[in-house]
Amino acid sequence: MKNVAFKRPGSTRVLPGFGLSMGISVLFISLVLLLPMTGLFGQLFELSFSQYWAIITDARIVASYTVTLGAAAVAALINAVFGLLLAWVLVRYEFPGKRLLDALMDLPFALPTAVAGITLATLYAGNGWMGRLLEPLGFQVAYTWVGIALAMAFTSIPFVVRTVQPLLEDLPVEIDEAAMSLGAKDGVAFRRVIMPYLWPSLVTGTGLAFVRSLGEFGAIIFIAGNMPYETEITSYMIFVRLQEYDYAGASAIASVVLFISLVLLLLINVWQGRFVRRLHGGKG
Amino acid sequence: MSLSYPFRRSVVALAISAGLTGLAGNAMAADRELLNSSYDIARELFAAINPEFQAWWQEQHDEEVEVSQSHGGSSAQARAILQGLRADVVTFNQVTDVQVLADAGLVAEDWQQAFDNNASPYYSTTAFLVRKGNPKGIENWDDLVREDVSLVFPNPKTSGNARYSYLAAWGFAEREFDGDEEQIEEFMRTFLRNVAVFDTGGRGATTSFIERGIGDVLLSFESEVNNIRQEYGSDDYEVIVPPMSVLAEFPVAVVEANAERNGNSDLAEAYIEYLYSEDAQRQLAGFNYRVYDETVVEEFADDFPEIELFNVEDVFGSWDELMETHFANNGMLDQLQRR
Amino acid sequence: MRRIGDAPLTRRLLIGLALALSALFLLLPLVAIFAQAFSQGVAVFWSNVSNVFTLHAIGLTLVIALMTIPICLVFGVALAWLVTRFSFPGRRLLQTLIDIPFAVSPVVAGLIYLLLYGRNGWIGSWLDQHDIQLMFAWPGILMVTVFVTCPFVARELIPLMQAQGSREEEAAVTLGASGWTAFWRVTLPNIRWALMYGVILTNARAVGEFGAVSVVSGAIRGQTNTLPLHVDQLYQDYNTVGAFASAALLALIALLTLAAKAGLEWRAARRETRYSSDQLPETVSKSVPKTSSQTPLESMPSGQNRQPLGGERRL
Amino acid sequence: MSIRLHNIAKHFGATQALEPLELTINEGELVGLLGPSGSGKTTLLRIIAGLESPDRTCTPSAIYFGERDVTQVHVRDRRIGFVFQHYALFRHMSVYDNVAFGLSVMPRSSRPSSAEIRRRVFRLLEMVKLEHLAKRYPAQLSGGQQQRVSLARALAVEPDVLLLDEPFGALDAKVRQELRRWLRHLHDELNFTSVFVTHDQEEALELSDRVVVMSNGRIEQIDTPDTLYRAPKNRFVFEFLGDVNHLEGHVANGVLTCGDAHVAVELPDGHEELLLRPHEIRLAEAPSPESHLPVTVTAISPVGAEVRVELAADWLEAPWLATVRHADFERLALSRGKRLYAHLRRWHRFESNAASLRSPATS
Repeated sequence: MKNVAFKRPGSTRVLPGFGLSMGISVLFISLVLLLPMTGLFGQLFELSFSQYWAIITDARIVASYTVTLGAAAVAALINAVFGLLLAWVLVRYEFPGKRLLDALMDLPFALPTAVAGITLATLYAGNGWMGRLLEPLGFQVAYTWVGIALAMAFTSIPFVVRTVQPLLEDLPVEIDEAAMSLGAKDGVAFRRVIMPYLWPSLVTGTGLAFVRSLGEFGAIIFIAGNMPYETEITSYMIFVRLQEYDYAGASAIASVVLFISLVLLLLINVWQGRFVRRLHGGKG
Repeated sequence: MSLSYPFRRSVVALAISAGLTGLAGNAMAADRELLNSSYDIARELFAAINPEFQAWWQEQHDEEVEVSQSHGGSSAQARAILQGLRADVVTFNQVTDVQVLADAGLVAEDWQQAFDNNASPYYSTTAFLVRKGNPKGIENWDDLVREDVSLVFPNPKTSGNARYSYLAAWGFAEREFDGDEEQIEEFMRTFLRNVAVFDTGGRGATTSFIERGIGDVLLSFESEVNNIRQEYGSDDYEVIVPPMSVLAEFPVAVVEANAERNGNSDLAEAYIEYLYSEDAQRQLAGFNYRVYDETVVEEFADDFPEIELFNVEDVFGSWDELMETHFANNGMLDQLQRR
Repeated sequence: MRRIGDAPLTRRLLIGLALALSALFLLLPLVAIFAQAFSQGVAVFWSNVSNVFTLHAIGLTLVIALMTIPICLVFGVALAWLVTRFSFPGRRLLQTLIDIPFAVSPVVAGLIYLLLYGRNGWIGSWLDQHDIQLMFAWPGILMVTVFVTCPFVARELIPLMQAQGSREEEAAVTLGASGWTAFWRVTLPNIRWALMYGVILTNARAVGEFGAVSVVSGAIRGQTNTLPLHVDQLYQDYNTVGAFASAALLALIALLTLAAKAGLEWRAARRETRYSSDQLPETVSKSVPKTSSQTPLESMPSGQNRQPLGGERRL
Repeated sequence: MSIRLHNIAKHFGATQALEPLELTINEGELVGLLGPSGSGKTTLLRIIAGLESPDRTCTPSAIYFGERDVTQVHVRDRRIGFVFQHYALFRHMSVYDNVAFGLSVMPRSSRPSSAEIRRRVFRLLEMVKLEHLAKRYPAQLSGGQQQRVSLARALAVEPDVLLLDEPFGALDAKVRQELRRWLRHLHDELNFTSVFVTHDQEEALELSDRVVVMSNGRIEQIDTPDTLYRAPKNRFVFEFLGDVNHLEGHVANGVLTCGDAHVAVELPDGHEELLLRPHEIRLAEAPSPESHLPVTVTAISPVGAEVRVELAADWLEAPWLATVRHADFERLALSRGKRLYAHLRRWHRFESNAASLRSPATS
């Protein structure tokens, strides 16, 4: 990989290491990320388009998209609110146990998803600590899509907190002071002054959380109940296809999830680029 | 945990060195090593049988061997072998999963003839686990389609034992309605609608039934419902074996391609033969599997009620056929569950 | 002190809400794991943990994590350097590509490796002919673990290095430093903490990965069984206490990791308050009162009796 | 609206940022708070704004805007306009929205109609000469333009008092100069009470009606720029307000001796330190009986109407800075390395906070 190939007229690189870092990055991305993907596409090419289309538009699979997307959307929404609250509290206030709370935020990252799944199912089943409280109120969590959304929210909460937190930390005090000195009440100031600063990170974090939720499997199957058309998630349908030795079918469904996820990630990256450019006057 | 620091450190060191030896090969040292790939609830079973086999082999051949175990869903295990897991023998709970290996040429085509009883050293059937005192009065398959009964068994698509539950119910209906397809399908539709939770595997279903308190009946292998009852308290649950049910074979085979490569052909053969020995059969019966060895059958006669067992192939034709009609994508199962 | 949302009522309400929700949502599951693990007493817990197969699983898990980290580190740093220090066509695409592991369900991740390197895959069949086994052996576990964890270091570094800009490295290069020297002496000290955090996240994920590893490991006890797989097996085996004992171990590793991270952040925060005063612009100063002096020396009256810096107190 | 501060003090932890102080600022006045870093000037400004609260001591403190006691009033209700050093513009809002912000967040009952808001915003933008940039975002403006937006935004809510924290600190010299004049003009036109913080004595002296000189959390002196410059109350004020040359030596029989230099002074015997402004040094080619201060020119820089000359001598600890008129510069034919004699027009000395201004014994 010669750096000459990428040189634009009139730009010279002051810093060294372009070739080396480009080499490592491209090699790694090719070998670790892209090459294995060929396995997936290799399977896809075994299908004709009509077969492919039939698999991915099967009524039960479509129902699983609905369940997955719906629950992921609810989870992302919960996380947007809850994550924002946590990030705010962690950045803005001092209180006993703050450090502990901060550390707790990474727990869902660190906990194996299967363990999280079993534990959540234990807690929210009708005879679990939480289920015992909620079910008499007519609120069933385990084995409904609420449980799915809950498990998704659990595994993806760090994405929101950890993306919003640094931005909130870097928000200059003067912005608050300026808003207050102009007579704005807390609510108005938060909505009209602070939120606009946080939007990019909140959307990014929520988007990442959503994408993560789409692919989640281990944490969900235990609490989902897996009723056909009602609580079957797409990852589970992939799993079922695998059990049937139907690699092509599994790959076809996986390709749909992958496509949605990648498009979302790309949108997030592009949108973030735009936003940053506006705030920094075209230099971003 | 009130461990002193040096002790803790030694545990970590021990664990890491164990991991490093793991990278190099086996955790134990033995002359030869046999890998048995098995279904996921057979861990304790083979943990009990393997040492006895190792001792027996040592006695016979003066060679120290080690049997390693790999457990997982039967299909997942077969898939792993297809993709290169170098198991020497398979001890599965699904005939189809061994057949897949045979189709790929890893297992001899006539594997069912290689050992006695369709290459199935032990068998079981589908039975019911109900709550104490059998409050819903469950006795037979037609009790399961009552409106007030809710069932727990895993998804037949992902779990072998649930496939047997489905087939057993179908077999019952076939007899009951004398082959009237409409009535059979209606029966099956109700049967499936009564399921409260479809877990991915037997373990999940058990958890739902026992720990979450969901459903009135748990359907599983007779061996497993008995194990569960022993595990979770004989007083709280009862095992009901219906008068008619399906014969569930536990097929075994030598994965010849791998065994040859590993130089384990003799060992693999002997291992499977050993499962037919009286000692092994006694162990198996102890784990609530039905066996063929007559001495052992007599010893355990009280534990296994005599019922009518029908053979899957007799009712449904070949396994390939029935997988295609019932469990394939858009097969009968999917149609029955369609809304 | 006086910022938006600092009214005592709002403050207490929000803190209370955050604590209550976190306790229910995050802390309770953790407590439940330990409660299950110790439900039959410490002795049972201990006998489960000190079981030879459990020890092996712990060891394998830690060794895999230790091997994953340097790989992810080199890649993460190289990629971050590439996309933050140079501009070239396809930069944004590269940045999106590294997010692939986030977008791929772990089971699918394992599957695609299996399809490629397994006996029937086009690389795998060649490997099989040459008797090289990657899948169902530790290299396979390592490969999928690297796949799943590789975005973390890069994702931590990129925003930071973007914010810092390349001026300091440029300065070093104009002073005659070689590329390596500039990197070791200038870049690395600046990104040290983010790097550590990336490593910690990588470690946490590497230790806990289940879905992808379960597909390629074969779960051979005493050989390729990692701790999360071990948890699953014990659970399948009706050994609930054993499963949760191992799960508690994993949670413990997670907690230790998090504690390490909190410790690092604390040190970093201390460093920052100590050195920030004349480096950071006023706008970055935090809500804690601290000394900061923004007055550039040259704008002071020339004959003035210069005061020592760092005096003026501001919020 | 006048501002009256009574018994205001402030601690941050163990550090005392402000000693208890009293201060009254008259209606319509433009007052500069001047002092070095750490003198407490910004803290004082922020206390006036309500961004900081004064210490609660046993003797109650109070802040009055006119007759209104605002001690307990939150910043958002104090009706102040605050201009931040780094402008603190809302980056996601256009210039128009920034200026309109204060009006648009008023409670519905007192909020002007949107047409009225529009009219007022454009009037302000006209005033700061930015009406053509109303649709731009802050990141697209220069520093000086941003500061003008910031000022317009603060004025939009028609505050009782305008407070500015180092308003020109981050701008380059030329823009700073321009904005200063423009602010003075604006202040005179609109006639509100303004307080601004600066560490630049030139800025304070040029802009303010009165200057409050602060150091170490204390007010050193409050006076008009003119008085302040001519009659500093203490050595700190004197030194802070301009360039200072030091002459240290021993006085015996009315003659101060320092190495081989000596000058006649009317002072009692003992150790003395004299302070001199650059323009209080006169250069000549010969010594006089009263003054024998040989110096060498080490640097020359013509600045505006004067020439700044740096002088060194082995009897001086630090070089002196003198200013000479261009006429003298030519007459003396100054060049680097030229040896000359310094004469003192005037000198100052301070004994423990008391000021004294004297001329040399004979002049």
